[in-house]
Amino acid sequence: MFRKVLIANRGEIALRVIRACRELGIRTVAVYSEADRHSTHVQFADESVCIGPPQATKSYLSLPAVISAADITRADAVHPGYGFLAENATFAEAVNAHGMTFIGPSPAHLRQFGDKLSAKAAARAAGLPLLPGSHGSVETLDEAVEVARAAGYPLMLKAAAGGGGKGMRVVEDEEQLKKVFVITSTEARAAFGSGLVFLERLLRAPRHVEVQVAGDRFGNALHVGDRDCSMQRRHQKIIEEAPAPNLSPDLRHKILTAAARLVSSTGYVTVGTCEFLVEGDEFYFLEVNPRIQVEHPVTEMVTGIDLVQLQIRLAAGERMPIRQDQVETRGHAIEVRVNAEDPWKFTPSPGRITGYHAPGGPGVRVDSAVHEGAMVQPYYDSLVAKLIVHAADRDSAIRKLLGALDEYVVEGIRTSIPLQKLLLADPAFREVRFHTRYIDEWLKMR
Amino acid sequence: MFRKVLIANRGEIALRVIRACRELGIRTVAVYSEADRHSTHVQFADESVCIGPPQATKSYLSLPAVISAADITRADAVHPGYGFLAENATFAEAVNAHGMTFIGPSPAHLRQFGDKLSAKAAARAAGLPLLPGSHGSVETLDEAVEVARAAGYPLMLKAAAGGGGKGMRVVEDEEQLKKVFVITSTEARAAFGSGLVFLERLLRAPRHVEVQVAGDRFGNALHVGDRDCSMQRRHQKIIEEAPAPNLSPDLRHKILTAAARLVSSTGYVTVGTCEFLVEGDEFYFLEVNPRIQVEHPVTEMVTGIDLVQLQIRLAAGERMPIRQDQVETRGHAIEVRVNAEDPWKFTPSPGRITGYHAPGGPGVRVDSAVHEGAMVQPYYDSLVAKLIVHAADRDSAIRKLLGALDEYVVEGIRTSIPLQKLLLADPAFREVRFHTRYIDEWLKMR
Amino acid sequence: MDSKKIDELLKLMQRRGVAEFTFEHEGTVLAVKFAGHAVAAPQQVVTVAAPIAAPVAAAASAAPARPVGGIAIKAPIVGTFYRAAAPDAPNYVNVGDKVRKGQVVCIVEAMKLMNQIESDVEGVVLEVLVDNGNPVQFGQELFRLGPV
Amino acid sequence: MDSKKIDELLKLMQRRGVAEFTFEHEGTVLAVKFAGHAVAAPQQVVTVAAPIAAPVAAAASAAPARPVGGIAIKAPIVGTFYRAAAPDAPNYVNVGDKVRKGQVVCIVEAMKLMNQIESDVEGVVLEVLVDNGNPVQFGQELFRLGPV
Repeated sequence: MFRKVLIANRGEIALRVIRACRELGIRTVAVYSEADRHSTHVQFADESVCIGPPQATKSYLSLPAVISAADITRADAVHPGYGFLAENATFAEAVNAHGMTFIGPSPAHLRQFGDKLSAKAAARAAGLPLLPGSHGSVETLDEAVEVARAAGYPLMLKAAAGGGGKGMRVVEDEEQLKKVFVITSTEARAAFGSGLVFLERLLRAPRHVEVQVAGDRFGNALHVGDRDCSMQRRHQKIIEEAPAPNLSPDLRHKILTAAARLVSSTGYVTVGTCEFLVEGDEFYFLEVNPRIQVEHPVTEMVTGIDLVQLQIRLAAGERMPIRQDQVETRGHAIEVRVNAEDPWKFTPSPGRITGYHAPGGPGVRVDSAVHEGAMVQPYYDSLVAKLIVHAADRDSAIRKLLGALDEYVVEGIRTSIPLQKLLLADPAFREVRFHTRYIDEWLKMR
Repeated sequence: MFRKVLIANRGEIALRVIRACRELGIRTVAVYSEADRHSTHVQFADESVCIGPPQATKSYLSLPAVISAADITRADAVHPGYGFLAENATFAEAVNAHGMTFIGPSPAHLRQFGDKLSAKAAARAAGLPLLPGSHGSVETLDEAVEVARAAGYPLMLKAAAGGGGKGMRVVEDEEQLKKVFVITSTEARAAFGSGLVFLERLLRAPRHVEVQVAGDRFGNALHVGDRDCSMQRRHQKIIEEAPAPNLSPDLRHKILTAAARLVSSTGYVTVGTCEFLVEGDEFYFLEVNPRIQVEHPVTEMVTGIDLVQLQIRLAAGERMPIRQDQVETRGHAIEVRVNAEDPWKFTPSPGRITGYHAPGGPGVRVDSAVHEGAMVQPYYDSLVAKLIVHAADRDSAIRKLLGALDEYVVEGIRTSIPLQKLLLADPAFREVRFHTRYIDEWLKMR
Repeated sequence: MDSKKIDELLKLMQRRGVAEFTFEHEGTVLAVKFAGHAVAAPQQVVTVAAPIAAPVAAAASAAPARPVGGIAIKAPIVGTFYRAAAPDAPNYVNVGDKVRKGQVVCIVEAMKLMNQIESDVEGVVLEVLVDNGNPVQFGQELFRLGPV
Repeated sequence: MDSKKIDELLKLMQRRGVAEFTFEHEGTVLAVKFAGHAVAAPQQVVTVAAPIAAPVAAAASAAPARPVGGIAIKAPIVGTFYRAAAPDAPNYVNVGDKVRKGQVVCIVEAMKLMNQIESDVEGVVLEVLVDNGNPVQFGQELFRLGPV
């Protein structure tokens, strides 16, 4: 097991990793930008190193700064959290080249799953269902037209190197495809450095269902249950839950085993997430997130498995400590992301937190890195805290979460809490009549 | 189910009951003394009523004030929490007489278990093992000497109406018994209004093991697992855990079923605790606590059962919602009580909390009623918060708890946290080599 | 921040007519209030109490601090407020009445008991603050009395 | 934020008739209330950061703000500090040496790369604040320079 882990991140996830390390008896090194000098992750780590000015590109995203900090503190492993350098294969390589362990998959797997086309190729090879479409880049308009006729409209035209909803266009018919093909490719080249585009059938009202997976170096692969993250605004997840509600046992079983099969067939090591779109009784592979995810706590709550500790142990070369039949889910968990933003306009709302009271009691978990007097910096993402609840069933969990949000007091900045309260009370959410574009449509209707 | 519950308490337990009611869809009424006007339980209840000045005798302990507050707010049930009026049979009767439900056992059960002698009689009738001794009051010194010879020395001479370590004397031999018999009885009459005393064998190094029990109005009785609360200072519990570690499966089974048998044979309704002393392979009935206890969360964490919701449902006349074979424990939970007191001298340390950061993350639960800027009043008990952790096994839980205590920042007042950190790190605690007098002896050795 | 720097800052602030200021830089905090300025809220210049402005519960009947002037007679117990001994009896007191110390001014019913509430002050009734039959909390103002 | 900048801010605020203000920039906070203004309930004039005095982590090498006077040359990157180009080479600079702008004063090794650090100021070396071969954080003071 590692002796000392450097955490190349900030905020709640840095604190989450510190907590996991502490329980495993591993010392921790926090890195911080000048703006984060007084941050919680700096206070609770065993050591800390200032790595640069407030701008993320010169601190948390600076490969030499992070590697060098690990060097001088003699860390033997680096945990990247999520975001920042978490999926950067070059960074993972540099960590390894300096004799340290990257707590995540291999650089090869980061590359494989970082590229949409090679990810889909791997999924197809493992027998996972894909959305009808090009299954690879289309070079010419003629080729695109032909693929589109086979797959059927409507379609999505996507930049292979895009992500997070960027570089995508809806194409309703052949006429439109002819209009936008070249411009999409040109834009993709400008934005992402690659003009490769592909075509994929557009689902009108799909749900986003994902599977937590894990693999070790000895070929053991398993799934740790599913999550539903359909409640998204512009492809940003807002509410996440586990297990995914209202899936037939048969469909759930198919999705879970497909995900585990992909881990097994690619030899993926550590934890990750396999994302799917679900419509009716059909499911389609979307992508793999080769990292620990923001929403991992809902899975921890229902399974009792500490995923960050599992990730660290697998990265350290340990054998999978649990068998598939030991993964049991109990009850229902829901997470909301408390963001420092205007709840209606979604503009960031950084500033000092002048009053703070976090909810507590049974089944309530708060993953945060703030407190009264803490400064929410304008330089980084707006996630202030995650509130997760766990109850015997979904209805109880919703009631518990609404109560906990009522107790949650954050003064001095605006937060997304008012929006989340409305969404949780929305009949469509309660009755599981939602899909990935539900919130966007709901916001338009208000 | 009730429509509106008045909570005749304050602090963390009042907030705990508010949370349970909210999940059950019940409105809540907080009562408060003038000192508690800005307290959290007042802020989070649906309604609130000021019932008197700061002194507890004129507010939280005032029967007319509390009943009247329930009256004017048209509450249909009263939850007494623990302490204050929770075990006051006259109060429970008055609640019933005003057409409301007392959320707890019947007044008759409060009386039966409020008196040590009738409690022991009930236990004996149910076939539970008792400590050798008088099994009832001894009237004369001659009778005491005779009983003592049969039971064997050392013995405890106890006031029947005493409690919490008061009105007790250790008697090592017959000579000493003759010296202290009359004075103990006289003191008991002065202190508790009853001079009745009884004799009981003294165990040198017993553990305190208790069983969470529940009963409904239809004769269903069950146990919800055991707890160990041996870590006490002067009979005040400091660290509590579930399940009780290092009990043989056979002994644990005997203790659990004995407790359930007592509930069944007495027709006890709602939740309660049956306390035992354990030494070697023997266990002895101690007493019944006919209320929700401070340490109930450790049982909630390992069983996933919300005991306060269960208590409310059973008081409302519902049938037991779970069967005995559905009560399963998972992992290990430990609770520490964070008191506003000097950790070494145990003198109270009320005042304003000027800095506050509660720990969070997976398996960490905080039941508190404070926040930055909150005032810890000098009028009431010193419990500021309860920190409870849940992990896969006892060692992990201890490590998690130590980490969480490191994260726990309470400024402006002194707390018991430094003492608890030392106790948790103590080899005797880790290796389960402790008993009910362990902390008192440990403190003397320091 | 050495004393030279602090002195510089103090001089600067005084020159500009500052009454109080806080300066924070790299973990150092300096909070200053100059003498001779009647500034309100003297208790905690810094770390404002900021009692959390949470969902403040609607009290059974929130006691409003209506500034009518005069002295108040407050409810010594929780209960239901009655202005008369019985539904058809006359009010104990009305606006304009003179009230002596020890005079019964109303009834607060608690646990079915009719508690006669006596005035602990003397004066003329300026206002009756609670309607007949309404609930009152401990300490809630019932009457306002002015000087005789 | 130096005193010139502060004074400028004060003048500006006064000119615009400001009674109180808070200014926060890259970790520096300045909260000011001017005299002669009957300000109502200064509820949150201040709200000092009050960084929780929690177990402050021992930095890899805490940057001490040793007040030697003069100007500091700070580490522009994280790494290991070397005073010479090689173990047997002479130090780039020693106490008493005159340093020009752009002159190499030390090496900070990061990711096996030897980064020559140039001075961005001119002066005489008063003190070398880090021992050879020790780690340095971003922004840590390496040298103190006095006037030539």
